[in-house]
Amino acid sequence: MDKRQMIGKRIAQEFKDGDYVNLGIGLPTLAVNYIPENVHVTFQSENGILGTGPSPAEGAEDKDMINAGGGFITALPHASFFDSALSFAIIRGGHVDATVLGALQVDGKGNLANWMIPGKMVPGMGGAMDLVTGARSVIVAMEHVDKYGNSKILKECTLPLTAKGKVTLIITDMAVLKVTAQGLVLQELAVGTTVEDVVKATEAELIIPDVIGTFGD
Amino acid sequence: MDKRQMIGKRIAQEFKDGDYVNLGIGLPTLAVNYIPENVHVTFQSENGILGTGPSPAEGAEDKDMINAGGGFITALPHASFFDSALSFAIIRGGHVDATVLGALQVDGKGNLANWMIPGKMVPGMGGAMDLVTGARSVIVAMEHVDKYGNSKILKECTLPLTAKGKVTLIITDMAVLKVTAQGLVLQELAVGTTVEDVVKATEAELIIPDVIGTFGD
Amino acid sequence: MVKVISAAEAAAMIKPGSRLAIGGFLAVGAPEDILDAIVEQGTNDLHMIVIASDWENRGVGKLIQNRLVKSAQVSHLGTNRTIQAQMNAGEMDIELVPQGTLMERVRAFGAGLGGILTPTGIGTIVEEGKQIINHGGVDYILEPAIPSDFALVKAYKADKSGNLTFRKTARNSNPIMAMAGKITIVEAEHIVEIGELDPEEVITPGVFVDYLVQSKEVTNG
Amino acid sequence: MVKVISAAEAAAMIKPGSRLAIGGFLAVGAPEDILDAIVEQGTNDLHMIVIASDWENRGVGKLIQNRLVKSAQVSHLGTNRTIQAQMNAGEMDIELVPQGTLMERVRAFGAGLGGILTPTGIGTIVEEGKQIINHGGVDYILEPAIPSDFALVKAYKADKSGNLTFRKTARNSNPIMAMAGKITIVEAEHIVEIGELDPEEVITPGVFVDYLVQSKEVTNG
Repeated sequence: MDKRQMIGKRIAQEFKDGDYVNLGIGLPTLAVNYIPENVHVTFQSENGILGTGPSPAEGAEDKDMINAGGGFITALPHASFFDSALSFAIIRGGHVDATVLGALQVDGKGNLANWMIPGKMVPGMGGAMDLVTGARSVIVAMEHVDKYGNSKILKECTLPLTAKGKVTLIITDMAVLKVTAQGLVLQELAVGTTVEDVVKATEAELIIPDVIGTFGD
Repeated sequence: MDKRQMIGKRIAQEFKDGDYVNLGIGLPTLAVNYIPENVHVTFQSENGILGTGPSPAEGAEDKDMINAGGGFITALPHASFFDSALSFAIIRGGHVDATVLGALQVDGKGNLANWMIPGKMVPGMGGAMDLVTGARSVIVAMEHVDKYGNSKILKECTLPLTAKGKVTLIITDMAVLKVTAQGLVLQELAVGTTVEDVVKATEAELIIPDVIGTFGD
Repeated sequence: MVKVISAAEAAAMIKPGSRLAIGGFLAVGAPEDILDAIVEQGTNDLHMIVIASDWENRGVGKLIQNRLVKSAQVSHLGTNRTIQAQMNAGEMDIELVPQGTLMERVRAFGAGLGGILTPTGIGTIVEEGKQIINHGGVDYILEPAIPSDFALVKAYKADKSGNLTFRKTARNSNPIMAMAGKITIVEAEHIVEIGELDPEEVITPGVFVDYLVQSKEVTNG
Repeated sequence: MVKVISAAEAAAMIKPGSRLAIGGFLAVGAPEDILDAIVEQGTNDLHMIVIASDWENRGVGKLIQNRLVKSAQVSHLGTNRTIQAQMNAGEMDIELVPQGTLMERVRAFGAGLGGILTPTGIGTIVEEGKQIINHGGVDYILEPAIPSDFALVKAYKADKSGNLTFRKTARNSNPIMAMAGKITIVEAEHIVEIGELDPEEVITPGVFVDYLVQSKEVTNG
């Protein structure tokens, strides 16, 4: 299985029936393909819709129907439209059960950096700061190391933060790490990955429990 | 002409075509009967409607259609319904052109007291404080003296204030007084009322201009 | 997603000391059946967050009449002598809040804000004991969010995912209260299937709603 | 009550230095005809309050491409390299504002509030230089209202008293921006007679609206 699809599949297992979820652009959106049939999740897009449906067929796009990434969407029968202030009231007010986002860096204290590289890339935080501050659980989904092989899971983030201490779970192509008051707990290993592999690829200290699950098979 | 109707008629002259107006309970509502045909005023009721229409015919009342005083109303064709937060955003945000309210006391600095008599009557301020704070012009409409013959227009209010320095115009059965930085200017006299009558019935100092209009004929 | 329960089941969730944000304006748009069920169960020591204290026999007036309310944040008592008497007798602790401020403070809680700055009440006893913040040469009162445990809301239509519409001026505080409940219980005149509400006409999205109660009162059109 | 004008007449009201609150999200729901008319007139030195800087050839990207924007309060630049280049070259002064905070600050101005307390940005560079207020054991940033001179809004339908509806996700920031303009100009796909909008379906009441412009873009259904 493709690494990215494996991550998408693992994200989907975090959702419970009835959850309201906001998925960030890119990798997190792959989760929609793996939600079990008996689990009904309502997806929000922060530009103003709850109940986004699948992408429209080619030629059936509606100019007024996009998600926060700018992609064309459809609406499910239980959908609702609302303005941006209400959308962020939903987000900031703790009414979203989970948000899943990518990261440039994340650290052992649950800090997240995903919105700027000073002097290089300043796309702005968009809705990310509100999402990370307000969602009940904040799931970071990303590849474990960057394209140079450097760990993206640090002792302490060096880039400007998106939010402080808000990340609850990290899902990568190598492992699932739970953020606890004691630090990062290695909860699961991707199939074919060893504890040593993860430790080597992680700058942050890891807590290694006796029993570790697996995912990706 | 009845004193109260005279006040109602004079209030109506303050409205310009296109104005949005909020009328307090009682005396101010009499103004609706005297609005010139070429002047279109949209009335707000702060419980959540713009474009209130006349009272319904007996038997045609709708349980879900009331104004802020609890009276049954109808809606005009350009009406809109909204929630209480938006209603007060309209009010506080300066989008209402005029509010007309009764008063227990008003003073030469434009202070208004109309929501409590400590130890005696504490109905609460309801929406009055927001209305007086937010409306572009604040018109007090009341009888000039109380039932004991005491002036309701004081040097300084003695009752707890509704708002400080927000009243712009006072319309009574005796006079129209404009609130200015210099004090209260006697703009108009009710027909049959003399300057001396008004001075005698007013505790606050009055500025008496050379030319004084009349109303109530 | 949203569970349909009886008014009695709704009332049973509410415990002595619960903080209730209750929709309605002079009892129009009040969740009467849920209020009746609370009276039936006699749950007391309640805190009530509400625009007005309504009428003795309608709306939250029924809770007051049965001495179930210990404290309240409310903007208007003028239509209910019982609450004024209870307040004057020191039996009820009342914070009078300007109506616009009350709505913003409730909304703030629902929206995850700590509070708002309002000019309303400046120069009056409402500002006493509160932090005043000057911004751009204007004084504002810092008014904190008002937390609540339960929002009790009256809707016109609710679909089974909790999306709500309201009817005419019965909308009033209901959409705001609905945002603010840790648990939001909605009494609806019509409970309809998913797909029967146009996504454009939804006023309160189902994400805010936890339980639906079928109202005895059913208006059409 | 509300005057129907051309896009050029709308643009002519806007002067160099004007503060513009502009609706839209990645150009969906953007008032394209009014933006084109501003480009046509070449009014520069503008301040722009907007969710995103859109695309080079769509939405507010057109203002940026023509170097008409001097400063901006915006949450996202990621789709527009030109604005990032202008910012990096020091040609444009940009305050990056979290999207939810931006919406609340704009709404606050429209609602007569001085500002709001938000937890968003605590522990990040967003809090730098700002007042932090602790309430109930939680730190909040005091974020002031954002004033604007003109709101430029895209609606789906507008009646001749200025009541507005929006279409699907083109609603986004439009109802909020509409509240905040000292002068609010609405580009509508359909300008209809009074009585054609149901009072229940109005999203933005006409009290917020000053001018209507007939949009060239007309969708049906």
